[in-house]
Amino acid sequence: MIQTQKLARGLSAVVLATLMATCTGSPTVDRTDASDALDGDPILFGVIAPLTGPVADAGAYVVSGLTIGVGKINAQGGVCGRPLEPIILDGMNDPQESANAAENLITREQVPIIMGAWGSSSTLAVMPVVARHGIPLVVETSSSDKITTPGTPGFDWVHRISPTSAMEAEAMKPYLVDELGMQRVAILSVNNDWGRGAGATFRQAIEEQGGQIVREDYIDQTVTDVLPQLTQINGSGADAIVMTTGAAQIATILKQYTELGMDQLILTTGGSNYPVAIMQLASPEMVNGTYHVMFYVPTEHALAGDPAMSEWYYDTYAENGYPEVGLGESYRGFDAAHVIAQAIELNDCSLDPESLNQALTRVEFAGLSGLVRFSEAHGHQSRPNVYLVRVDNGELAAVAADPPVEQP
Amino acid sequence: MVELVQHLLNGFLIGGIYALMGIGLTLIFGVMNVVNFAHGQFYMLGAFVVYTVFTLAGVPYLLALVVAAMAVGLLGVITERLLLRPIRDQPPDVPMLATIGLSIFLANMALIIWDPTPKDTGLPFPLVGVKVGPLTLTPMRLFVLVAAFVIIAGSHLFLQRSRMGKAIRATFQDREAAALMGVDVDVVNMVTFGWGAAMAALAGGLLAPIFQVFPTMGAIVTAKSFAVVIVGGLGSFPGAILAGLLLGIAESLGAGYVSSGYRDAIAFILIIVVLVVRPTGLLGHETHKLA
Amino acid sequence: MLQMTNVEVYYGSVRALDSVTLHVDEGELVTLIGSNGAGKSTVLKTVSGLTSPRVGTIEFLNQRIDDMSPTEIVRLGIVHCPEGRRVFPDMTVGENLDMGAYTRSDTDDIATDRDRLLERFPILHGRQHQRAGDLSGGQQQMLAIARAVLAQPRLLMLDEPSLGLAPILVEQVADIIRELHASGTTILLNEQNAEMALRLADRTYVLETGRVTLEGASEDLLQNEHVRKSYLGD
Amino acid sequence: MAQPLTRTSRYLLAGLLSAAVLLPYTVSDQFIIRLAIQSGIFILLASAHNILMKVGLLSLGPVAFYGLGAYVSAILTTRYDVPFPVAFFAAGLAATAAGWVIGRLTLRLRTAYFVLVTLGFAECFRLVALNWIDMTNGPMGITAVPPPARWFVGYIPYFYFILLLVVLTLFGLYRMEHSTIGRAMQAIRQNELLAGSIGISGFRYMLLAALLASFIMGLAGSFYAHFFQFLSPEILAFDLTIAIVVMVVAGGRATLMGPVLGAIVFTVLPEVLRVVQVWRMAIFGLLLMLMMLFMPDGIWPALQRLGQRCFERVTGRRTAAVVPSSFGSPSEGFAANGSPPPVPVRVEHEVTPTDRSQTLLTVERLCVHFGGVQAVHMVDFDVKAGEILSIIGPNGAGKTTILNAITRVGPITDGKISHQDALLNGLRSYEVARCGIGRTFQNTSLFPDVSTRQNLVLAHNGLEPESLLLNLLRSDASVQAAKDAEVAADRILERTRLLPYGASLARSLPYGHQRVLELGIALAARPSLLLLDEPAAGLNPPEVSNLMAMIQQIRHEGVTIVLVEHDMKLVMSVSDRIVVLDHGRKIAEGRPEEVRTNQRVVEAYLGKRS
Repeated sequence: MIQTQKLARGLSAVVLATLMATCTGSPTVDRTDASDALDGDPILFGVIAPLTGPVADAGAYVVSGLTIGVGKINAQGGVCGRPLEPIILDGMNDPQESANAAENLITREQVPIIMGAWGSSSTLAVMPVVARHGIPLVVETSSSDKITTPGTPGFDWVHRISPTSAMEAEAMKPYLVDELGMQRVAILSVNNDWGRGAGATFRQAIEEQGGQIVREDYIDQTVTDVLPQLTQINGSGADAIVMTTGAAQIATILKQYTELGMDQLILTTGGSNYPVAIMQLASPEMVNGTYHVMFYVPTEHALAGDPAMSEWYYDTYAENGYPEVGLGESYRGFDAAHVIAQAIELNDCSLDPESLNQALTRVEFAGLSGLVRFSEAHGHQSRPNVYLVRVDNGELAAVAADPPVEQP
Repeated sequence: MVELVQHLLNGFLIGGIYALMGIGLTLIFGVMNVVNFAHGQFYMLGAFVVYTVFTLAGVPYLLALVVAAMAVGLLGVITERLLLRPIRDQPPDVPMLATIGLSIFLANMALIIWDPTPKDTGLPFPLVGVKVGPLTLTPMRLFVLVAAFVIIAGSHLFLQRSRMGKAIRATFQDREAAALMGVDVDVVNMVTFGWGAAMAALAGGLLAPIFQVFPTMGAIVTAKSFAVVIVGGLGSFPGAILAGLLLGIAESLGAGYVSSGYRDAIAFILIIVVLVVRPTGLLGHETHKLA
Repeated sequence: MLQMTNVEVYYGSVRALDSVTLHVDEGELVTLIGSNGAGKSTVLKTVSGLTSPRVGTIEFLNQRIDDMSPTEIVRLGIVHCPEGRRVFPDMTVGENLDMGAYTRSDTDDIATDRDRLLERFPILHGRQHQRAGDLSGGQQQMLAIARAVLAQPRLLMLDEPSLGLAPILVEQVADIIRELHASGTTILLNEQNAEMALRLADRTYVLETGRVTLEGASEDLLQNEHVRKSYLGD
Repeated sequence: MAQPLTRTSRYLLAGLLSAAVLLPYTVSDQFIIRLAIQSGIFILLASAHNILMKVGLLSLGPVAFYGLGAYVSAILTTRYDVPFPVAFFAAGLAATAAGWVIGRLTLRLRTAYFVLVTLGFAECFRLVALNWIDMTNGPMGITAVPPPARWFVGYIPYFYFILLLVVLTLFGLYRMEHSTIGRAMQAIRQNELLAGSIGISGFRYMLLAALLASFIMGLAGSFYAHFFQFLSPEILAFDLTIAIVVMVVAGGRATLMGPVLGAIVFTVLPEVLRVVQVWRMAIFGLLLMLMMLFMPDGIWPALQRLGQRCFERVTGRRTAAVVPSSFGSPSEGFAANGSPPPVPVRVEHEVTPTDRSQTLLTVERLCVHFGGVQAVHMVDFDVKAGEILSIIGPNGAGKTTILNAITRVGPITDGKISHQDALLNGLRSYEVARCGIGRTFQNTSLFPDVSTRQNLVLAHNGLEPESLLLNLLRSDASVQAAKDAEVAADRILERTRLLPYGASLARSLPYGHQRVLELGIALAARPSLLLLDEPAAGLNPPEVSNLMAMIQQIRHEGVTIVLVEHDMKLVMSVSDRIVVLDHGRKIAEGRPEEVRTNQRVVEAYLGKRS
């Protein structure tokens, strides 16, 4: 009893002390070591990614690509002779958490620019915060068209590398019905902004080409049992299934697809699903003959915005011991780091957010996912490459690309 | 029609696992009066242990299941001893919040230990469907269902026949009187919590080859288990089995015919409807009954 | 057999027993009388280990038991039949008896003891598979006593066995206790019905506000002025 | 309880308030202001959730009302261009309406059933927000939710807005706590059954609590939407529910300041824990477990204890102890040495002593069945005004079941129970109590965690009219009601001779005193008919004769009494008439001397030796 009271007192003291610490001192956050070769104060930039929670894996992949990117930049002399250094905060892919992380990065860490925040809801919640403080935001993953719709709070400060679902569907439009023969299509996607957005745009693209959507299912990210949906799809006479969700859930769906002995054509969208990851999570046979929409194909270096860099990236990624399944998502962080570095240099090494925001519109970077450039005309939106990849015997082959490969 | 039968079959298969989860939870609630929010995390840990032992270390699957049950059961015993026993006499929200803390802790420790990447355990039994007429059945799912019911039946026998089982039921009904009969109530609590945790771990281990293994897989399972326990009636074994199957089938039909988006609502709508109509659950008792 | 010496028990900061010294010899029927809140139940709870004394010692068969757990104490042969019947309502009568024999491992003897016991408690006969919670109050009290007896107690402690029972049942309970005593069981009886207790017991302790204020042979106390006034209502 | 604030706490409060008001001018760090605003939102949520805790309910559905408020406000302003003030109140009202519907459906449930059904509702709300795309825009969320007004630029206007809301809410809750309503809520939390028997409707106060809580949560939701300017279904996530519950429980449930402190600590703590990166949530979970282990009643009570100890150490004074100095002797309060003085119990009640021939209560063909068991079968009897009627019979004969049926605590399967001309069958237990029917319970039933005096205050308070507005405004009527309750409590303390124990916690009273206090509680509710369930159980002869005197005294004051009792000495000496039950049926009825010699009664109940 007395022991308990002592401990209770101790614990409350700890809590109070930590409280005081936040109110007076600045929190230390993890800073990846800047290259020792460089002198001068590091140039900080903020990163908001989901490090915990249901999509912590995706956050980890983006951060691994970012780390490789920052390492490469610093090894090549840094930015304006100073090392680049990300301050990474966990947004948990939760709007409120992400917004708090943004506020923290801006007001406490004084970063001039932020990359984030993975999911569209989180990004949309961060946007009013960056707008309030006038800090540019580089978006590497989110796909909601609202992010780059004029009138959304923070629109003026957003620069997005990843394509919207509409851009993706538009790029794939010529192939879906005519080339792949998708006549009666079922959509089975994750019930979030990403899955819903892709579902709507692909439905439109398929219907415009004369195809028909026979069923549309949106499942929670945590759902593991899709037998009911697949049973219905099987009974609906569908000849193809379009899926937009993470690699793990796609693998689960493929397993149950195999269980039911189904034979519909499979197309995954969203650009994050590296087929090798799906193979690892299901089995290579199950992935055979499936199609995937990708923005960067890690094994097809020739198709990348910069083939040599793609090759280097692929090797470095493996050398660093990052899980192979993350390759499909990690390139986003790599490209974003370079975009930020280039913007600072284009801004004559000034870290003034206002002019940095202007400088971003002048960025032209041949990245892993194609040529990244944001112009006012494009609505703060870059236009990455989109590939249609088919898997045969464990090998990835791009059967279509948009735009056709161009050299920078 | 064929689809309907297939839905019923699918629902039955998943319902068996729901029942298994529900029974573990109902046991813990019945004996200890603790609403265990970490139940889904025990399920998650069971899956991770199977992944580590079966997939990484190459131990046979059945043995891996036993290891999972024992390891997580032990964790349950430790949890009872260190976390729940000291706050046994507090109002019920205190142990409830403590298990919520535990669930957050376990999920995030798994994230650190096994990293957030989803894992595939590989298959101990074929997953390729066997056509039975127009229906499809897979050996793996059949094994899961049979195993679930063997575990449930075993637990029931254990509670009804064994000395420890009777002690558990006696403690459930009157803690102090049981102590005066020579029942070591502390041991009963540890066994109960460990047993419940082990059942959750077995469910996780059984489903691991069919699904993926990842740190946040437990959250939804906790919610489903609550639905099973409440709908069946707190503390009721047959109720949990009935409610598990009911939920499995209702979800399959709902997801098939109504809406995928609202599928997870079915569990909660079931809770609401059952409790508004019958406030003690389907087979619940005015006084909680463990039989 | 049982020796309590200078025992003090506290609930929080409240003293429930104040330097209580008492003893029970083999084969005796000893009773505690006193008002509610005088500490009678606390004495039994302290002996059976449900509460522990802050000061003083308790010995049973020359062995210290004041720091033992209830389980260990039951195994030594002290069986406490608690106040308020306390059968396991959702178990059958048979299972309740099984719980009585929880600490015993002599399976065959348990069965014969059980049969013999059912003869002695005809009220339970033929109800083996009935839910204990469905029994009437009197039947439950008999079951509670039978359950305790099946544990083969060396010392049986009965806490308020007549509490809340109809007069006719109080008589039956008294008969049972008398029989148990006659068959050689050592009993420590805690009884609020002082008249019945004094009639049954060899020796009696009077507890008031956590202290033993009087002790002696029951027939002597029956004549005591204070006892007659305070506890017999004369 | 209702003591005014001490001077120290007044200064402390004024200091805290001015510190809060000046915060934006003393702290330049925008991040802290933002956290302060979020703490404000959470203070509203936690304090609202705490209202339910005050009536003893643990809900896992607070986000449903918060989320509903946010969505209503966001949809009204973005889609229908409704001005913010209108949307703000609409959000509160919509949440209140939802609270009313859900409350009516769920408030009859208790314990884990209630906890999980509220969780179910919250999840259903989330799934609707997620899937009703046409209205809520689903997972894509609602963007560009406008600020409350054009001049809401930066954080400072939001800060003062939320500060105003918080101050108003806390002030209202403080007023409520010290009002008739607050006392009734306390009674319900401590002992809902007993509260019902003295005229306090558990259901109605729980519903009131639910309505208040959902209104505040709805407003908080609206504020959130316009502050964040983006709204998605994540606002309804279970994690947020956990956060709110943690704030209340870890802060200190059912205290005023606990949730405030909890909200601040648990808004700031996750931000502090960013230091540890991926370990953040694991450590959060660990801290939560430790907190439950070592501060199960919360941070605020722990701090209070700490503060009190420091105060004592500094001043060398001891604050008044609430526990009695000794365990209490049975003769204190009662007469020592077995010569009880006449017990001057006096009850004031509105009913004038009536003519003995008038029938007060009629029980006709009463049947109560539990499953297949006929606990009471076709029992008829009546109670005449001013008499003492005893009901006796073996255990399980159905005596308590009849009392429960009359007071509507238990079920009636068939038959009619009427009081004067009113039928009691359709009433609820608090309504029966308000007809002037009081009772005691077989197992000691009090409000265990408040003082003896407060027990009586709560009981007297039960019959007062409840008007939230009057209470919040502290009208003359409500102030008078509080005074009356205090006076009445003191009078009963004096008359039951419990005055020396007035400040003791009820649970620490000796058993005999607890039984007297029970009687006092029943009397404080001013009954005209009093049902006593085995009042003498466990009392010794002097105490019983004391009780006998009390019962007779109460009857002299004009209260009719129905007595269920095993102590034949008591029954035979005080009763005017006796009803004998066996196996749920009436086997005899008559004057004591008739019953005593009735052959069936002797066989079934009394035994030959009596």
